[in-house]
Amino acid sequence: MNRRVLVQADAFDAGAEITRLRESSAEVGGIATFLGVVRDINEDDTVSGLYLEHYPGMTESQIDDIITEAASRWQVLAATVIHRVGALAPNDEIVFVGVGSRHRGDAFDACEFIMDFLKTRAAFWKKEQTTDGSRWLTTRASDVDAASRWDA
Amino acid sequence: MNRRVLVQADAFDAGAEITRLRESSAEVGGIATFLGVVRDINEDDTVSGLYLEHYPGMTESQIDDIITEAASRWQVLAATVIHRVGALAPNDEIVFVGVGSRHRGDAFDACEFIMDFLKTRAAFWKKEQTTDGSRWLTTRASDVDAASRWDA
Amino acid sequence: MIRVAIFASLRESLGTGRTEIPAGPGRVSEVIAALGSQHGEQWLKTLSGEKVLVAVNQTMVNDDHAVADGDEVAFFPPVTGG
Amino acid sequence: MIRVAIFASLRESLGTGRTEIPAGPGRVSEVIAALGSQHGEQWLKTLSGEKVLVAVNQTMVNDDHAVADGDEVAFFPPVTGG
Repeated sequence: MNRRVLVQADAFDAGAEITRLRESSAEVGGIATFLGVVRDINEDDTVSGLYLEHYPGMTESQIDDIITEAASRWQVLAATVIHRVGALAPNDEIVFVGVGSRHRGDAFDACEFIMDFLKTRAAFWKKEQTTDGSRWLTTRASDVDAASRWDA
Repeated sequence: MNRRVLVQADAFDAGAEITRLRESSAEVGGIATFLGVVRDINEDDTVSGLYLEHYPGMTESQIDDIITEAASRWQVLAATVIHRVGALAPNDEIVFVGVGSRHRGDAFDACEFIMDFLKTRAAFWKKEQTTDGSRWLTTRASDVDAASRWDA
Repeated sequence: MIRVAIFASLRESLGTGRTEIPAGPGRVSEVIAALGSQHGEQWLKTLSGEKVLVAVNQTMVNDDHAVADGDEVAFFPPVTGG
Repeated sequence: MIRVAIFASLRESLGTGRTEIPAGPGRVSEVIAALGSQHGEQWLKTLSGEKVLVAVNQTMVNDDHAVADGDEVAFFPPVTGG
């Protein structure tokens, strides 16, 4: 399996990542991707910026483990996870997950699984700047629920 | 809702389509996409090419209906479907579906729903050229199953 | 005049994707019968096939659906897109 | 020497993201106690918080996990990535 895990401050190009997934193997029949974008509205406040912190080394190895778990559940030919850290502004891309597989069902499931686990199992912390000041975000119940539905 | 439906012979650029979905609304927090690629192997034969036929007018309006149905089930801010027709070679992209939504769960579900219904409810027909000659493909039971799970 | 469109494997079997018949048949089943009279037994057999799908004016219908002058009737096999 | 890393809201509360303590404490709970002695009551209270997560050498562990000379012990709040 081709895997690519990047935690970086720099912007990235989702289109180039899709091309890379396509070219990873002639067996790839489908690529499912998710791109997360910083929204300017969150829970009724106006978000002016986001700051993301991670645990260098641990975060990357947690993402590796999440990909390994996904590949044990579904047919995964290639998986890419890119997560930005540092200061981000509204409309910046924040996360990209892409999975190439022979079949679309595997690509979709593995991609969504990786996203759900990134939200709840990888060492990232978000601090939001709003018009009311800044605050560290807490884990969302809906994200915990999304991850736990894969437990079955 | 922004919708974009294209049935065309020309290649397309998945990255540019993601950018367009991102820019469709400041509310877009997540974009789920699927890119289908012509594989060179199908059911033990070696595929040398694919020919796709559609029913101009009807196919596009069926895709419109599928998007409308998806948007009635999930929060959809923007949806793009591009499907190629005519002669395609292995590794050519064949279909792109992208959905932008506030939340990732809606984006994933709507994207997968649209793909499943494209496979079973839109007027496209595939003819495969293999080393054994050419043949029109028949609907796959697995595709019918994938679409019917949304009936609940 | 009723316009007739035929797609994919059916088009290849019958050797044409477009034809027309004079107005008259009031239902899809009668359009098939008229095409059989006009083009021969193979058309009747092919278009009556169990898995053949029918659209009138680009909307999927059953064999007993009404057909009127100026309508477009299309015949095609199960779809295989995506 | 035991290296200590502190992240996010905990780092901001305590005013530092990195410190170290002499080898000696044999468990995470004893590392917390030693940090309390070294830096004061606020550290003890903050690092003993119910929702505080702990990793030893970048692997998530419980408070009774063993700690050895040269280990890296990290404290952080629940994660919010993606």
